[in-house]
Amino acid sequence: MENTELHTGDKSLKQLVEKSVGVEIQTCYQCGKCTAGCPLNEEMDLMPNQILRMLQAEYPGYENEILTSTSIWLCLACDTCYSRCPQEVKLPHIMDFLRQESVRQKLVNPKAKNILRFHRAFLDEVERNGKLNELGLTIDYKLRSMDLFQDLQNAPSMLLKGKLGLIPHRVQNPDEIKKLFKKING
Amino acid sequence: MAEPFEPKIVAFVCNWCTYAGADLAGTSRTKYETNVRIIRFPCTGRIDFMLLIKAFQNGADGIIVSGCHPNDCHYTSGNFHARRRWIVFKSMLDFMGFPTERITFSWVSAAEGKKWAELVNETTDSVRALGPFTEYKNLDFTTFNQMDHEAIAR
Amino acid sequence: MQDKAAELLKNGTVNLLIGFSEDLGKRPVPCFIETAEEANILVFNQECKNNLSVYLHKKEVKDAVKIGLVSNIATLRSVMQLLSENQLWSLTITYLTVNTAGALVVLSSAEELEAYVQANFPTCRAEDKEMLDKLNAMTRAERWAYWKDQLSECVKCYACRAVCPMCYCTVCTTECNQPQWIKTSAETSGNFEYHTMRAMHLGGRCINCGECGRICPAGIPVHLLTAQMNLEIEQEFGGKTGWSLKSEYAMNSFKPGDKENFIK
Amino acid sequence: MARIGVFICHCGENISATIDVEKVAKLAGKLSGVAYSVDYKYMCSDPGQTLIVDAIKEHKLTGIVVGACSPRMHEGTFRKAAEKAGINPYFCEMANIREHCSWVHPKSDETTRKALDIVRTMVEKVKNNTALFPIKVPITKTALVIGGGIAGIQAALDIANSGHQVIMVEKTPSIGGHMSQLSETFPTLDCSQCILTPRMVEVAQHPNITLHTFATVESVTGFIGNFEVDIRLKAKSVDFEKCTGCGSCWQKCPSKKIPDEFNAGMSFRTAIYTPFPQAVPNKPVIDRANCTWFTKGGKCGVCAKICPTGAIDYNTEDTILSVKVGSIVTATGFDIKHSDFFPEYGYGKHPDIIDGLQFERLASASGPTGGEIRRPSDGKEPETVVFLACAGSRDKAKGIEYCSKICCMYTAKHAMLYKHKNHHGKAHVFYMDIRSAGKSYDEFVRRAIEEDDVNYIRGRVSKIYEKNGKLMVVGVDTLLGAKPVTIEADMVVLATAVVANEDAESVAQKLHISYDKHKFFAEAHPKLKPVETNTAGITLAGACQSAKDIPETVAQASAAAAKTIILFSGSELTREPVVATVNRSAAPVFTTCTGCFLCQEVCPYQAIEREEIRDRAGNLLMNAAKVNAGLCQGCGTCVAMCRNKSIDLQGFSNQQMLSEVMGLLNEPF
Amino acid sequence: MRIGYYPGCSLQGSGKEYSESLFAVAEKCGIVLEEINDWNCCGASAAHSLNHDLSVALPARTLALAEKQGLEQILVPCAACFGRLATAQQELVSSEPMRAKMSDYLEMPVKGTARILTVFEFLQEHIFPVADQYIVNKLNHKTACYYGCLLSRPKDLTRLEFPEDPMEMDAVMEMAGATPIDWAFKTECCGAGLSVSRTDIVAKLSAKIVEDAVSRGAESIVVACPMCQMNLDLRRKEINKQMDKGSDIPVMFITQALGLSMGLSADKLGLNRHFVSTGKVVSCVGRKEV
Repeated sequence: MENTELHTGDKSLKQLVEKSVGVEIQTCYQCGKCTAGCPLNEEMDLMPNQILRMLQAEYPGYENEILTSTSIWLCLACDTCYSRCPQEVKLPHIMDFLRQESVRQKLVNPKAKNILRFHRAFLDEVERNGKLNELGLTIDYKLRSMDLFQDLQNAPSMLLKGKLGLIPHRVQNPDEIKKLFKKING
Repeated sequence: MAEPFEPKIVAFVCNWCTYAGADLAGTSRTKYETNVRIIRFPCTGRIDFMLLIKAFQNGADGIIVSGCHPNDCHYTSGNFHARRRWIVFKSMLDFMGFPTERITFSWVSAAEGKKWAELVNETTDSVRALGPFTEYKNLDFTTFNQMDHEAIAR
Repeated sequence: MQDKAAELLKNGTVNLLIGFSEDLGKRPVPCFIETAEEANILVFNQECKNNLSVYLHKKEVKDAVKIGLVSNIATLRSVMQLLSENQLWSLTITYLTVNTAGALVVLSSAEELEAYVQANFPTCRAEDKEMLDKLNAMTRAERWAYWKDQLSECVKCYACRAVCPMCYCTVCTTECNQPQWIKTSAETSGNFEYHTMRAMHLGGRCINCGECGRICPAGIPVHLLTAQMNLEIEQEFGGKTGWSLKSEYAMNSFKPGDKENFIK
Repeated sequence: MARIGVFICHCGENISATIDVEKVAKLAGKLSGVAYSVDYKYMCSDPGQTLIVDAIKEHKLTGIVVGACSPRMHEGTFRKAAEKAGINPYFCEMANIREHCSWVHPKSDETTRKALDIVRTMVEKVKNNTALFPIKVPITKTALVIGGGIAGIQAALDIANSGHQVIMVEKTPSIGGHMSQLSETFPTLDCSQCILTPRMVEVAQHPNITLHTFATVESVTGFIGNFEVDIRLKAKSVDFEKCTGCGSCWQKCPSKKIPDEFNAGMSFRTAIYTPFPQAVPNKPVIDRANCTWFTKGGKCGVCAKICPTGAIDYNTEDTILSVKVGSIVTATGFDIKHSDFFPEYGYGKHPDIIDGLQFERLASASGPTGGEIRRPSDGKEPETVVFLACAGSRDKAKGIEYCSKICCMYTAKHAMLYKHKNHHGKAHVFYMDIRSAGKSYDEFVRRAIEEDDVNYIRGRVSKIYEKNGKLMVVGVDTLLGAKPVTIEADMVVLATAVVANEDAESVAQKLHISYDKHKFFAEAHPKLKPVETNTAGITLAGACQSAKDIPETVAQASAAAAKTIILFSGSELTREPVVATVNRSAAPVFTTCTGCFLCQEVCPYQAIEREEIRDRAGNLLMNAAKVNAGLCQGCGTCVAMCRNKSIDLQGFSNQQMLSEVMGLLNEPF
Repeated sequence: MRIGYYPGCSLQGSGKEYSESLFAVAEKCGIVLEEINDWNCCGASAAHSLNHDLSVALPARTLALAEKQGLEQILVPCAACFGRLATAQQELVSSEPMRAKMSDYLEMPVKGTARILTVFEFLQEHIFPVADQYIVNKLNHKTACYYGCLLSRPKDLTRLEFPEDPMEMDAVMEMAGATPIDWAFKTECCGAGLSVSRTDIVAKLSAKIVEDAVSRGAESIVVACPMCQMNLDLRRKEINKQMDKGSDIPVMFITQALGLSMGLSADKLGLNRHFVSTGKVVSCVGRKEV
């Protein structure tokens, strides 16, 4: 998997997935077991097996529909689908790729923006300190999501219980991590 | 050369797959080059490497060896044994400096008349490009230094 | 070793002992001993390179049935290979050798033999390796020229065959005249034919003792052909010659997954 | 000195259109050893053949080459002609100048030259041909049938009814196999035992059938027509001569808690037992692994005390019975996966998640519930039953990619049976595809859906778990836009995958027949030899080859029987003489074979044997390879393997092949 | 044999008591854990969601450091961290190009050959053999062992014998004198990944889990993942809203439970850091059999 070097070019989304994730989309025979077992199937707008089917079919418009879906963001990578898939399709990896592709093509579903914000906040926090500090993360995320009150009621008690350190943990040389991020994000 | 060189190519094939494949090419009237002559064996397993040497010694410019695809052997495993034999034989010849590209190995099934025709054409073209197989004849007639120059020149 | 040999001959464990003695030129040469008294002429040193196992095919030796064999590791290896090819069944052999520590080792059963050989298994001889690398580094045309040059010297004296413990066929392909497989005359093409045939028949069986090359009056390094074969076969299919008592001959077995990138 | 005749055929226009046949015939006539050469419009026609016959006689020809079509076409025809003319048919060779020349090349000198080359090549070959004679192999006209299921039963009866002797070996105490466990059979819903038991009895009473139950095949040697088989007769501990099958022993046997194989583990049996009431033979054996007498060393002995005829004998031992048979029908059947094979369905820890065979027993009148569908856990009538097709089948992750074929049909049957017995119950079937391609099969499935109102849901089930006494079946309906559905069931029936018996591999190795990666036995050709195996004389019947339903199994069994009867129809077996031979000569040489036996490994048919050559005094002089003409199929791999050319292949000898090469490449003019 | 230790961020924050109890138990059994010097965050779900290379690079750095430190096995208690490290390792080991690429990114060599221990494997191999001599209390109560996703799946990483019905924690709890119940949601996902961004979903998923455990008579839930613990504990208010009647069933780390049975103080084990009181479990120490 080396999706960072990926250039869409004239490749279809299906081909991109197969190249970067190294799975054969065609092996899925649509038994739906992934959907049946998915803990989030009630929340999803596109079911896992539907996404695979759409990739297989390659009808015009489907690529957009997939990349703008909330499902790809809701996937928790809990591996339930993959561990039960009779055809051993690595769905979680496909979802990872679709997320990244959806960001790259700026097609992220508004409903999923918060999830993306959280991930971004998370990575920025890591980029800053090399380690994650939940307090920093929470505050950062709140600011991004502008949803200031959700969760804040927990913060004080967490502090009390010593679950939120006020002094952030750091790696010895944070620049080293920053450099790493730079290299990878190019 | 005045007229273009027409190589002599001998094909060692098994009776059940490739020979039948060549028959199919015939019944479906698929046209191909006239340079190949077929010798029929019951199985690729029967093909003695000595016969290949003999063929070259007696003036063949190229050789095709072909039989059933893996797992299709009429005798279950003859082609597997043959495959091993060719792996070793090929590297043997290569080590002795023999131009192994003059031997083409292939699997052609009884259903692959078309593949047979293509195989014959491709092989004929490539051997034609290689030119007449003089090295072997030269073994007995030219002097070494001459030979060396030729060899290194090529 | 002399004492041990004498003992074996005396107590009848061995009727005939094949070993080395020094000739006037002080080179060790093969010798055949039938009585304990003669045992004192035995020598064994680094110079004892001959692969004496070749004599095990001789009628006189076979008649003696109980054989003592003074062996270097190569000799032991070839015996292993021969046993795996169902040869020597009529003989009971006692092997005398000297281990790396310089101590005398006596092996009186095939199992002991196998254990010892596997414990002291030799690697490809350095000088051979060197030559092979040199040859493999050449262009193919150069190799062709090299072998042509070499083989044109061959006079088909068949010394290489005579000295080879693996060449035990009662009638060799070269003698088959119905049909005549190998040109009898010593033309280079015929020589090429003969040596290709020999290498193919020995590949995966030869134990690289190098006797054939050493013996060649024309100084042709024929042993390199089989040495190369063995390397290729070992890489491609695994298994070592003269390693085990049960046949692991690469050329009469196969794996469905053997490479076929060269097959159209 | 060879006198070869060459006969060039025009094949109407087929050959003469692109090849100058007259020229070929003319030049061929000049070849050394050719005494006569001619071309003719249709060599295969009667006048054509007469022409050949006359020529052979008139010109005293020693061999002929017919330049015409492919030998795969007319070799037989012309060899007959040669024979008719009084020469050995194997002195006739075909030069294929049609398929390999006239049809694939344009009219040109080149094409004509190639035709001549082909003819010359064959002339050189035929010069080196030798007279060959078909190999006659005697036949022991007794068949061995391994397995006493419906496949074995059908094959045995067919062979026996043709008047030949049959020996049947069955490893369990009774014949009947899986079919005897079934309740009703699709697509007619007739009772399985009602149609099977008469056949079982017929086998037992048939004068031509010797039945060995509680027996296994120990070893098989020999070859077609001449197999020697050792059969292990397991110690029954009961003397069938004395036993009347009165049953008092198994009524009184104290160890009563042994899971009953026949009822798929849903009831118990005793240590001395017959598998089921209609068992054939209906006499008990002692299951020593579970009998107190054997486990507790001589304690108990109740059955011996109770037996009115004194038939019980604890001291009997396994015995080996050696028999000679001419052919073997392999009908060893199949097994199924059980519910413990499914992690996502609870590793079999829920008693109410059962497999298909268990459902059969529940539905069967002779079953543990007397035919009432009650769930194993509490004996309640299930109100909702979920059936899972493709349980384990078509599941690469579980190592079973193939379709088990029978599940679609028996699942429909199960759903139906359930609905018929529990009218108010609800039946759901999770399926991926419905495969009902068989005579009135699809109608049957439709009936389940339309008349019996079975709810078919297209999708797989991801998980089953138990919650307050219900089984929560978590699945999906892919026909409703992939709607997740969870069904609260009282019982779940898994249509588990059909798999090979666990001893399949060892059986195959004893018989020297090949098997696929799933341990199902391999047929000789997937289309044209679906019943034969690679070992001549051994045939396959039933599910040991691949998953099959009853009609298919019976059909194949009869086919296997037919193959056997054909083999037995003659007193001897005639085979093409294209076989390998190891040279032999007078003492002291005996043979050039050095007895390295490296050839043994390459032979796919175990046709190469060791011969010990001894002198008059009986001293072993040498070991040499010897080809068993009965087993050899003539591939010639051993020939190419042999370093000193001690093995040769008749019809494709070294001399012949080399002559072809030489002849082909050395043009006389 | 040295045992390396990778705490991961949560075990320094919300999951503090996990590391506290782990160390307490290890210490009790005389086992030393060597923390990897200057380890960094594994990237969690964020990294693999947004940037594959990053999701390998972050764990790779830690693995490289561990190699530098000469650690041949590393204990990674946090399920999420384990998942990421193990996945990254798989890619490193299976692909030479990937190794090269990462070494280049990190400017230090990385092989990824160290053995990464799940907390289960650690308990199995290092605590089990010696445990019984330290166990003094019986935690007489019914407990539901909750494994979650990342410690059960995928099985080629977690190496569980029964990935759909694991028994590793159950065995530990039995050793601690408790009675593990057989329940259906052992390996269901609690939704941790969305804990902050979609608390609503997380509450729903977690509710199912708590409900099933309670309905089967469990008096405690035992976990081995800080995410699961935080969700089921910290989010209990939201969770209770999703259930017909709420529950105050405590959610402990396996190491806390084990610690209790070894007679370690609630304080030492961080049992006071929970939102849902763990008093019940503490009190059932020495209670008569259930």
